[in-house]
Formats: sequence, C-alpha cells, structure tokens
Amino acid sequence: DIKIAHVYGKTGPFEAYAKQSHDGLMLGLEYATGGTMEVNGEKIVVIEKDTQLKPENGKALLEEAYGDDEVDLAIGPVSSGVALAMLPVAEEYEKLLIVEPAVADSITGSNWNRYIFRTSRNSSQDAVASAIALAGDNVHIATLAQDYAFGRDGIAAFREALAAQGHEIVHEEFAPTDTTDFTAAGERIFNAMKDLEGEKKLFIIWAGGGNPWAKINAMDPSRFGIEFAGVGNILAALKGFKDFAGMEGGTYYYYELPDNPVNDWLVKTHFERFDSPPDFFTAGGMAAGIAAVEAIKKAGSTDTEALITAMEGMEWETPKGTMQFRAEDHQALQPMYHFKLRVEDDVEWAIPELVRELSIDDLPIPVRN
Amino acid sequence: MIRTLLSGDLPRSRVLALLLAVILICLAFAPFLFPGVRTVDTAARICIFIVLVASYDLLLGYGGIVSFAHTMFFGMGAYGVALTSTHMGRGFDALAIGSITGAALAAVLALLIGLFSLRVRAIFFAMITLAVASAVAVLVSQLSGLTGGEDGLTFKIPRELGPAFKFGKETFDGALFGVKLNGKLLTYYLIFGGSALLFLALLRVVNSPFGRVLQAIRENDFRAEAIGYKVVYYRVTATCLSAAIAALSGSLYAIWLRYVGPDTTLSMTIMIDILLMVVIGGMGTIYGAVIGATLFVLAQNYLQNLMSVLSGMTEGWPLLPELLSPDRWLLWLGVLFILSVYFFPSGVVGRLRGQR
Amino acid sequence: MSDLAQTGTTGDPILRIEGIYTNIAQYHILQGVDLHVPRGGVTMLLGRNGVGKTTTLRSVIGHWRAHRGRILFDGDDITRIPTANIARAGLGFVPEDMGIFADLTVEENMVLAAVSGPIDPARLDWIFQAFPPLKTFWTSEAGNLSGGQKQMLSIARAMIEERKLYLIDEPTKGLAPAIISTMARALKDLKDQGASILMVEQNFAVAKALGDTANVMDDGRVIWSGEMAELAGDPTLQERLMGLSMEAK
Amino acid sequence: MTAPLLTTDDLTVRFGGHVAVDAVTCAFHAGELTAIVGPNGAGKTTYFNLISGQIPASAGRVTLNGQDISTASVSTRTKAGIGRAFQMTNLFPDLTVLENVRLVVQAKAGRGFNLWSMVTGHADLIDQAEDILARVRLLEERNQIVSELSHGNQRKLEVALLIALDPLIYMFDEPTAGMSVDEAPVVLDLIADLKAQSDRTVLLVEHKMDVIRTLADRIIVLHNGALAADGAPAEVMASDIVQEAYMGRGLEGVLDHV
Amino acid sequence: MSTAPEHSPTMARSSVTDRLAPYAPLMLVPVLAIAGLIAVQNPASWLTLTVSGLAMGMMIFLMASGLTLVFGLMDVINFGHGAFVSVGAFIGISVLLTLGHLTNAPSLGLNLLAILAAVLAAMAATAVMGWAFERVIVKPVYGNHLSQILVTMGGLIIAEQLIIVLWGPEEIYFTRPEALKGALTFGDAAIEKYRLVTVGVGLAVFAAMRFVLRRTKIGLIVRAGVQNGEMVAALGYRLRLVFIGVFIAGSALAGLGGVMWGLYQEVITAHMGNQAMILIFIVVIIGGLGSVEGCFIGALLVGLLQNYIAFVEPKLALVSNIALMVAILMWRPMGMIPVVKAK
Ligand SMILES: Nc1ncnc2c1ncn2[C@@H]1O[C@H](COP(=O)(O)OP(=O)(O)OP(=O)(O)O)[C@@H](O)[C@H]1O
Ligand SMILES: Nc1ncnc2c1ncn2[C@@H]1O[C@H](COP(=O)(O)OP(=O)(O)OP(=O)(O)O)[C@@H](O)[C@H]1O
Ligand SMILES: [Mg+2]
Ligand SMILES: [Mg+2]
Repeated sequence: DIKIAHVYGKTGPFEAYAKQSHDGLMLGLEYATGGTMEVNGEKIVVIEKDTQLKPENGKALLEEAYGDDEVDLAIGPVSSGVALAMLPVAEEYEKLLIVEPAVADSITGSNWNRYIFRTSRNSSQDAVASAIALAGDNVHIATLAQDYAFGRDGIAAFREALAAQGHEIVHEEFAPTDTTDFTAAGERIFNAMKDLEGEKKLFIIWAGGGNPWAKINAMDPSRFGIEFAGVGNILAALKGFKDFAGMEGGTYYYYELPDNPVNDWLVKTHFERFDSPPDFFTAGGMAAGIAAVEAIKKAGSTDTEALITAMEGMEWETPKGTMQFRAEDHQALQPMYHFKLRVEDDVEWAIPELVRELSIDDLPIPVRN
Repeated sequence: MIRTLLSGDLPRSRVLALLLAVILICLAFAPFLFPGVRTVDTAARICIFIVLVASYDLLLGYGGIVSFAHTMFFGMGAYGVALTSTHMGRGFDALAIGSITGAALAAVLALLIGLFSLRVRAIFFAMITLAVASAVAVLVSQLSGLTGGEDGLTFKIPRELGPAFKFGKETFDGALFGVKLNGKLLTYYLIFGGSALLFLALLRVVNSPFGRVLQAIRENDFRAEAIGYKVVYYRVTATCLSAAIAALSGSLYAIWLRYVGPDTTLSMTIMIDILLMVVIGGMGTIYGAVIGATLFVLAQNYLQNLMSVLSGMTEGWPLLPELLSPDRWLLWLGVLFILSVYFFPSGVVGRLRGQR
Repeated sequence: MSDLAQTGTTGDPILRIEGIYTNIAQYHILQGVDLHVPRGGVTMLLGRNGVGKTTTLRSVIGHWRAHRGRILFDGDDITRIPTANIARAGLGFVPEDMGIFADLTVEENMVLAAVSGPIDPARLDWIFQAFPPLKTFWTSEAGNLSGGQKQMLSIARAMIEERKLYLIDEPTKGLAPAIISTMARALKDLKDQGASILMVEQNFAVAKALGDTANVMDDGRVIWSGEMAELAGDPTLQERLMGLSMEAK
Repeated sequence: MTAPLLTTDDLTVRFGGHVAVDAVTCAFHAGELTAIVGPNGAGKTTYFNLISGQIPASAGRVTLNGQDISTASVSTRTKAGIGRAFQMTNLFPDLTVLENVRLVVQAKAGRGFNLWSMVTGHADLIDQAEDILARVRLLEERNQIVSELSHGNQRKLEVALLIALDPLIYMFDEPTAGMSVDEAPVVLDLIADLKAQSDRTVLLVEHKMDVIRTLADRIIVLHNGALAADGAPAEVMASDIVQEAYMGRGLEGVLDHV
Repeated sequence: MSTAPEHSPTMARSSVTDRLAPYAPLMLVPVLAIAGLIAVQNPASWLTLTVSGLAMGMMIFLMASGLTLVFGLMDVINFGHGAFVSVGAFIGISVLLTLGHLTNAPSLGLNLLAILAAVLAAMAATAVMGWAFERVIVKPVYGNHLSQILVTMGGLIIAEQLIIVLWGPEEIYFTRPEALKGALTFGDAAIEKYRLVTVGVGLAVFAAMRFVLRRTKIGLIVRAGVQNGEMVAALGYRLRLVFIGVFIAGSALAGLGGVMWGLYQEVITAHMGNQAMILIFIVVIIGGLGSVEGCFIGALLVGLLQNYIAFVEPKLALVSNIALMVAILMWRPMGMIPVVKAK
C-alpha cells in the first residue's frame, strides 16, 4: 500500500478550512487515479491526524506518521505555526511533507528544507497578485492589516510588489489582531486620504474575525471617495461582502474563475456529492492530492529521493490550471486571478468576477530560501 | 527509605498507591512497554506536565494563590533553552545555561510581581498575572526577530540526544528488548529523571514546615499573620519557587520538542489545561498532579481514537454518530470535566483518600 | 420526663420533638431527643458544651435533618419540608453564630427579615428601644458592628415580625449587662404577646429569670425536663445535670 | 513603679466620621491583669485591634517595652510579644486541632521558613502543642477538624492558640462567651495562672461581672470610644458611669422580675 | 418599659474628599472624554470616536451585565458566559435571516420589529439554556470558585461544540437590516446608525436592572444568600428559586448582548462569545464585582479609551485595556464601585 498521512487541524477555529482541505485532497486522489485510488498498482491509504492546531501536536503526529505508521509522504497542515514546527521532522525522518494550505512565506523561505514542497500559494503570491490588480496611475492606496508578523510581512510584500510597478502606499495602518472596533483605524485612514485627488483604495489584509470591511464601510468611506480592495476569501466570508459591489483585488480561487477540465470535474463532482460549490481550500487540497499521485507515478516508486527528483520542476494539472514546483524552493507557482465583486440577488454571496487571469509569468514571486 | 524519599507524605489509600505505582512503572519503562513514537511522546509529556501541574498546585492548592501567569514561567524556561541553543550552538552547556537562566529569570520576575501585588490582596495577584502574562505573550509575538514571533523557534539539541546517535552496538547489538538504543531514548530518560527529581523536591517542600504555613495562610491569612507569620514573605517565596520549577519543566519540554512557540508554551489554553489537571487530580495534594496530568494528557491524546471506534459502532443511529465523531472530541472532554467536578469535587486523590 | 404536660400552660405544645436522631457526617450527634415546647412560654434548653443543643435547634429549622423521629410544629409534621417553608409557618431563628449578613447594612438585614412586606414602624420603634445601637448604625455595614451589636441585630431580625415560635441560641453571649436586661425585657414582651420561645442559654441567671420550663441535655438526649423554678431552686440537681459549681449570680 | 510594658498614647481611630476609639492614653504593667469593660460598641475590640495592629490608627502611638511599634505590621508585633485571642472565633477551620496549635508553636520557634525538612522531623513542636492542648483539656479532640468542633470547644482552642504563642501581652476578648459553666473555669484558671507569672501583662475584655470580680487587678472603662474610668475594681464598679451606662441604672433588678 | 441607657457615638466631620469619593467614578467618563479631545485635537474625529466609543461601551455592557449580575450577586464566576453570548447571537441571527422580508425593507420600523423578534427568541433560548446550566452545571459548585471556573468552562466547550453540530463549523456572515446600514454624517464626523440603536438598548437595560435591584428585595436576597444561604432560608426565602431566577436573567441578558454584538460584527462564530470574555471580565472587574453601575461606567471607559488610544497611538491599543484595569485596581483594589466583599 501507499500510505499518505493528512496531518491537519481538524478541530479548533479552522475546522471549516480543514474540512474543505480534506475533501479536496480525497477528490484529488480520486481524480488523479481515475477513481481507482491506486497508483502503480498499489492502493492509496490516507491516514488522518488532528493537530488541534497545536504545533507540538503537529510535530508529534508527523513523527508518529513517519515513524510508527511508516507513511510514504505527509500532507498538511492548516496553520502556518503548526507547519513551521513540522518542517524539521520531515528533514529528520527524510520523508516528504507537502504543505497545504499554510501560507507563511518562511515555509518555503528561511525555514525551508529539501523535503518540503508546497502546493498552496504563499503570502507573497497573494500580495503580488493584488498589487498588480490594483496598481495604476493616479491610484492612491492605503493599507490596513493585523499588527503581527503575518500582517506586516503581507504588507511588506505588497509594498515591494507595488514598488516594482513604480507605485507606493500612501498610508499603512496596523491594528491589533483582536480589534473589534475599527473606528479609530478608519478615522486615521480617512484623515490621511481625504485630501488626495484621484482614485483612492483601501487594501485590507485581515485573517480571522473582526470583519474590518463591514465596520469601516459603516463609516461611509464613500464620503471621501474611498473604495475597498482586498484579497479573495472563502465563500462564507463572501456572504458578508454583498455591500461591496465593485471591490477589486487579487484572489487565489473562486469556482467560476478558472476554465479547465480539472475544475469542471471538481465543480460538477462537488455539487453532486456535497450539494455546494467547491471552495478555496477544496481546490488547494485537490491540487495537493493530484501532485502526490503524479509525483509517485513519475518517480515510479515512493522512495523519497526519487520523489524529490521527480517533483522538482514538475508541472501538473490542478483546478487552477497548470502548477509548477519551482526547483529552488519547491514552491508551487500558479496562476492567480484579478477579480471584481458583483452582486446578484439570488446568490447568497458576492461573486468575484474575473477581470484578468494572472499567469505564472505575470507574477514575479521572489525566492527567499 | 521510601518514606524519606516521599517526605513522609504517603498515598494513604491503597487504590491510590496502586495507581501511582502503575503510573510510575509505565513512565519508567515507557519506551520498552509501549514502543512507538507517539506513545513515548505521550509519556514524556505526562512527565513534564506532572511537574508543571505540581508546581502550580504549590501555589494554588497549598498557597491559595490564583495565578494566570504559570504558562509564562513555563515559557521562560522553554525559551531560555531555545535561545541559548540557537545562539550558543547545540550543546549540553547551552541546555544547562538556558535552563538555569530561564529558572532564575522566572524567579526574579515572580518576585517582582509578587512584591508588587501580593501586598495588596490575593485577588489582585490573579489580575496582575493575567495582565503581565498577556503582555508578555504580545511581546513575544512582536519581538519576532528574537523569538520567532507566532512561528516560534526550532533548534537543535546535542547530537547525543537525537535519533541519529546510536549506542550499545557491541554489548546489546544496538537494541534492548527490541528497542533501538539511540539518543531519543536518552532524551526520554533525561526528561523522566529530571521530572522525578523535581517532583520529589516539590513533595518535600509541601511537607516541610514551610508547606504547612502555606496551607495555614490559604485557610486564614488574617490569623496566620496574627500568630506571627509574615504572610507576604511566604506567599512571595512560594510564588518564586513555583515559578522556577515551572520554568525548569518548560526547559525539559523544550528539550523534548526541540521547538518552542507561543501556542506551545505561553497560551491561555495551556493555563486552563493546567487548572483542569490540578482540579481533576485534587488540589492541595501533590499526588493529585500525577493523576490529573496523566488522565488529562491521555484524554487529550487518545479520546479521539476512542471516539472514532464508538462512532463506527453507532453508525446508522440518528445524531449519535455526529456527536461521537472524533471531531467532536472537545464536546466529550467538556462532559468529562463536568462529570469529574461533580463526582470528584476534591479531585481523584481526595476521593480516594475518602474526603468529601 | 412525661411530666411536661403539667407545666402550667394550657393546650397542646406548639412544638413537639419526638425521638429525633440527627447525624452530622459520620457522627451520631442526637440520639433520641424528646422535647415539648408549650404554647406561650419560655422554654430553656440547657447543658454543657457540645451536648447537642445547637444541633437540636438546627434540626427543627431544617439545617440539619433528623433521620429518625418526628418534629411537629403547631400540629404539622415539619420533619421533611424545606427550611423556607418551616420558617414561613411562623418560626423565628437566632443562630448561635448570629448569621449576620456582613456585607449588607443593618437596614438591609432588617428589610430582608421582614418577609411578608415592609417593616412595621411601630415594631421597629419597639426594637430600637431595646437595642438603641441599631438605630445609630442603621445604614452601616453589619460586618463592622461590634460583637454585641451583631448579637442585637440577630435577635432584632427575628423579632421584626410576629412569629409563633422563636428559636434563640445563646442570645446573651457578648452582651453588656444593661443590654441583657433590656433584651430580657423585650423577650418578656414577646411572651406577653403570646409567642413561644425555645432558648439555649449558658448564663444561668438569665435562664432562671426568663425560663418557665427547662430541659437539660447531655450526650445527645434530653436527660431532665421540668419547671425552671424547680431546677433553679435545687443546686444539687444543677450540679448533677450540668456540673454547675460556681454560684449562680 | 517600674516602667510599663505597654502604653497607648492618644490612640485614636475614625471610621468615616465615627470616632470609635477616642484618644485613649493608658499604661499597662507586668504582672497586672486589667479588665476592660464598657457597653457594646464602646470600642473595646477596636482598641485591641489597634494595639495588635489589625487596623491602623488614625492618630496616637503604641509602645511596647519603650519601643514605638505604631507602624509595625501585625506579624512583627506578634513576634515582639503582643498576642491576642479573638472575640469572633478565628481559627484555621479545615486543619486539625493539633495542627492549629502546632502552627503557633512553630511560629514561636521561628521555623516557618524551613523548606527542606520534614514536619515529622520536628517532634519537639508536636510535643509542645500536645502539652498545651492538655492544659486546655482539648487533647482528646486533637485530631478533629476544627470546623466540626462545638462552639464551646472552638472558644477553648482560640485560647489555646494564644497560650501557645506565649506573648508578653495577653489580650483576651470575651474568652468565655458561650462556654458552659463547667468549662469556663478551665479557661479562667489558665488566665489566673498567667497573672501569677509576674512578667506578663493580661488584658481582658469581659462582660461577666463575677469573672471580673475574681480576676481583675484593675478595671478600665471605655465609653463611646473614650477612656471613662480607670482604677481598682471595687471603686470603678461603683462609679456612676459604670452603673449608668454599663449596668444600666434602674435595671439591676430587671432580671429577677421579668 | 424602661429603656436601655442611651449611647451616642462620637462623630467627627468627614472630609470633603471622603464625601466625594463615591461619586469619583461617575466623573471619570467626562474626564476621559475631555482628555480625549485634547489628545485627538481634530473635533470631527473626536466626535466620531467618542460616540462610537460610547456605543461600543454600551454593547460591552449588554454582554457583561448578565455576568456582573451572576458574578456579583451569586458569587458565581461563570466562564461559560461567552457561550450564552454565542448562542444568543446564533439564535437571533437565524431568526433575522428567516425574516428577510422585514430586514430587507428600507423601513426602520419593520427592521426594528425584526430585531425585536430576534432578541426575544434569543433571550428565550438563552433563558432556557441558563436554567439547564444552573441545574446541571452550577448548582453543585456554589461557593467554590475554582470548581465554578472549571465546570462552567466545561459547559462552554459543550455549548460551543453543540453550536457547531447544529449550525456547522463555518462562520456565518450576513448584513444588517437595511435601515441600520451606514452612518449619519455631521460635517466630517460620522455616526453609525446601528450604534445609536445599541445606545438606546443599553440605556434601557441599565435602567431596568437598576430598578429591579433597587426597588425589589431580589438583590438583597441573593447577596445575603451568597454569604449565608442557611440563614436566608431560615428567614423564609426559597433561595434556590431566586438563584435560578437570577441565573436565568443573567443568561437572557447575555443572549440579548449576543444578538446586539452579532449584529455589530456582521459575522458570527461559535467562539465569538468566548473571544469577548476577556473584555467582559475586565469591565466587570474594574466596575467592582456585582455592581451594575460600576459595570456600566467601566464599559463606557473601556469603549472610549480603546478608541482614543487606537487613534492617537495604535501600538498602545494592545495594552490599553490592561493598563486601564491595572490603574483602576491600584486606585481601588475592589473595583470602582465595590459591592460584594470578594475574598
Ligand atoms: N459540622 C459538624 N461536623 C461534625 N461534628 C459537628 C459539627 N457541628 C457540631 N458537631 C459536633 O456535634 C456535637 C454537638 O454540637 P452542638 O453544636 O449541637 O453542641 P452545643 O450543645 O450547642 O454546644 P455549645 O454549647 O458548645 O454550643 C459536638 O460534639 C460537635 O463536635
Ligand atoms: N471596620 C469598621 N468600620 C466601621 N465601623 C467600625 C469598624 N469596626 C468597628 N466599628 C464600629 O466601632 C464601634 C466599636 O466597635 P468594637 O467592636 O470595638 O466594640 P466593642 O466595645 O468590642 O463591643 P462588644 O462588646 O459588643 O464587642 C462599633 O460601633 C462598630 O460599629
Ligand atoms: Mg451551641
Ligand atoms: Mg468586642
């Protein structure tokens, strides 16, 4: 048998993401094996392990997977903190870990080792895509993000990407991660922007609760001609954006954006099985599943070294079109989407409409390992 | 001999003595009785949490002081080892210096907080520790250059303590009872031995005249002062001692994990876990820590497995499989808490010793 | 022991305790207490420390529960009904530890004690006359009162409304002589209004002056009951029952 | 006359506007038993509280053996030799009777900060504690949990703790309240013994006149917080202030007539 | 009858500061607002910040009021309070979502009607839940703080998990009723319409609670019952019933707070109540355990201070609440308006 461990935070605040990720993974394996769940004549067995979003658990469970269960490779986890704790385990056991969907840059950056591959996008990819989508002459951009490493890194990447286009941010606002009242942040941003001429956009990166868009929107930023911008989000979150028709930004996935056979199959199958469209992390999980199968096929075995050789530079088809593992840092390069929100009465959420697909070549993602 | 080792505080219940003996034997021979990465990992965590919980019980159960900063001290020990190992390079000297500095700093910080707040009143201490602990957590997250922020630090410990180090090739052919003789095994016994020593030391402290004064202060601090005990000094001393031991257990944890992060050592969740372990085991008895930590860590690790079995068995019933799904393990942990407080208000140990 | 019926008061007793056994945890404290409180009189319950006097009163009000025997109040069996209902049936209780609500003011303590409505001002005046400090400290926190003032408050709480029977546990401890006298007066007034009183008392002088009938307990049982005057007039009996050696004042 | 052991100078405390102890100046000598009487709420317990340091004085000084201890903490004063028993029973309720006394003996011996020896190793402390329990006739109850004692026995234990402390100044606040007539003498005899020990001073708050008459060398009267009389028992008892405010003039006979 | 001798304790005049002390907390709110004006400088921003801060304070008060009631009166530390907030939000929002025809209409009256229905449903549900909580979870641990912390935490976990079982793990996003979207503007200052609603509800609840606690014996019975339940029973009160009643009231208030908070956040999760708990605890503690007035003032202070600090120096916003708590506890260790002498 080929054993694959899925080590991820099934319980805890990211439970919803976890479920999508796992459904996606199973669909990916199914799709890539043509429904047989077999590669090279061997059955694929998936072992699930719940980190409860705790790094120490992630570490112990991955050790268990490699050491006791003797899996051939592992996939996961949801949270970046857990992922970072797991990276050295892969090196120690000399086995592969495909990171999905944790996003921290450092996973394929400063903390990377050669047993790590990542199918999910990293924060830079989000930032660069948004920068390309938003930048323009006579466009003034202010940012709002959480005041901790991820928020600051995200804005830094965004700033860099903007600079590459020859633009800069007019005001950077950081608020504590647990902020619930954004009046002060809003006022500071308004005060910084109200006297500017031209298009004004407020770019928000915010993970988790707080919902800054709705709160700042309630302060009527249109008085000052300020529009919202942001990165894409899961469907549940898009339900809160029905007041934001016209908002633009860069996104990772929305089921109507890509146009390829894999995505068609995914959307169709997902509707059949779950009576709902696939979401962000479903697509990611599927990409990881397909990557695993393709790699094993290509390597002809589950030997780690053979797999690494096979995967470096490997191109494979995913719901987002063709992805490619960059040889230098094992990050999956992938297309991103420039979207604009559209609202329809009979759709529960705001619909990200495709403005432009940003291909791998359009996106200069820095190598940082 | 055993009496002296246990500082004259015998289990005083046959069932309890039996339970403790079983736990001791399981922990002492864990790598041989339950070979497997996960099980040994669980055993090591149990050892560490026993010490951590016991040190908290010194404060809560004996001193009657509620602190929300215990994980902060735990974290100081852990980060001590992580930082020295990162900056001094891997080595035993880094481990020793890290542990000792961590413990010393924890004691000093505890002294400051204690002198500042315990003078006023005990409830003030709870508030201040809550405030300081959350401030430190924010600080750790903000100083990401030094501490690794939310991501934490991954570091290397001496090679002798890693799985790559093998020994006993000639005499035992590299394995004893089928267990590979490697650095991982050594680390386990380092953790086990360290925990056992710290535990016995705590047992001695609570059974010393000092420990009895703490109990008296918990019962009636007003009267303790009126018979000539300077209550603040005793409380502050207990706080420092408890902080230092918590830090040492944190160091052991860091050595075991080779990783520290805010979620692993500083989070409020762990603080609450500690509280639960103290209460489940039984407050005001150091043996409670053994029982509480063991039960809790086992539940945390294996409840899910049990549930997936049960869930499979109830397939087809209405709602039950949903409730028994392993993803709902927290639900049942909650139920367990409530039941344990219901049926063991004085903890498992209190119950076994025949108190209310 | 059965000579209770001829104690001079008429009718059947307001409270009948029939052979109650009360355990506290594993200790057998009361072992068959028989006691009758006649209507309209002061019944004393005497005995050394620790013989079960307080436990008897607590068993009546329902703080401890007798597991054998019966307690009849005004003809109704109250052995098993909730404490609040026992109290509402017309019992006033002054516990040994005074049961002051320390964080409430004197006023709030009294307001609470007036269960059936607002305080009757006339009755309050009467109480103020007996216990003047309560008036002075009407709005102070009861926890800050002196020991004796707390005792006054505790008694005053029981007296604020008319009750059929008062259970009073050592009311005079800690009271200055002048206050003891006025308190005795107040209790006498109560009696004159037709109330019955069951009182535990260590001060024999007070017991002698107030008591109509007396019961002496030892070791969880009532070992003697009869007229107070009989006990007061017989020092050898006192010596035998209670170890009284000091001349009562 | 020898220098007094304890003096209070203009000792005053105010609660809000209420002057509970009003400029009390008084000296107490070794070998003397002073009874403090006064109506309920006169400030007797509060006066004790000021001497032992439970509450800070608003004004005035307390000196022990010539040393000003007005600002010292409770435990410091206790160690210096001021000991008291409380009017409201104040013990360690969940510990045993023996442990209560043992803790006091241990404090007296200064061994509280011993972190590394076993309690059972200090057998001498346990012996001392048992001696004291025998003196107050509580030895049989030594392993009982305090909260399970009857009221009278708790009062005895309260006295035992003070005796275990063996201070220079003994302060008793209504030690026999709630004690039965056959038990009270045990405590009163102990107090009489203390008086006989000529280097100790005893202060006694008591409402029972017969007790005061048999024991006191001197009586001071507090009234509305102020020192109203001070002198030999017979003389003070006969004074107007005591007769009127304390005994209640015109009420003497009430008890006999109700 | 002869009267006891008259004793009149000696009284001295109390100083001005002594007599003003009880009113000091009341002054803090205006003082803080003025300090805010000096720090913020821009009057339009100040107005926006102040009104929104006060409204935020009202919402915190709504969520905290039930806790302070239960905490203060019954001496029960309910760590599960957050669960009631969450459940209230889920029930209330579910009701709102089914009343789409009322919420989507641009009529304030219809919108408020929908909210009223949501609030009533949420309060009813949390009241029932409170009753069950009290019976099963809290009853055995009266008087024991530590056990309370633990069992109620167990209750919290169970409630959160049940929400997930019933509503699924995803957060639920939605938008406010039509008439409550957006803001009223005065020059450059903007005041959110929804916040005005919360101010109204907050004031109403505050007034109602004060009335019940001041004008009825319930408050007294419960406070006395916590100190000495036996004695309250011996006076003739069925303490159990009163306790259950208070607990139910506290739970229903949490449910109300949950609906209001959910409507503010426009997204609800099973953990939302618990996430608000630290803030709630801070408010309850600085107010003085059990003091409704203190809780009210404390909530307003927290709301205002948070906004001013976040505007003037966002970095400090992280610690502003904790700093406020420490400062107030140093000034008054029992909280601003201490009611119950907590051990
Ligand atoms: N909570 C308790 N647990 C165990 N035993 C108790 C408890 N309360 C009282 N006792 C025991 O019950 C016996 C009777 O106590 P009770 O208080 O009724 O005596 P009493 O006659 O009122 O004495 P006193 O005059 O001292 O108040 C005593 O021996 C006492 O030790
Ligand atoms: N902490 C306090 N706050 C306010 N008032 C107080 C405080 N302590 C005592 N008092 C008041 O001071 C006065 C004196 O009380 P104290 O306890 O000293 O009286 P006492 O002489 O011991 O009376 P008793 O004989 O009744 O015990 C009382 O009126 C009391 O209400
Ligand atoms: Mg009694
Ligand atoms: Mg007194």
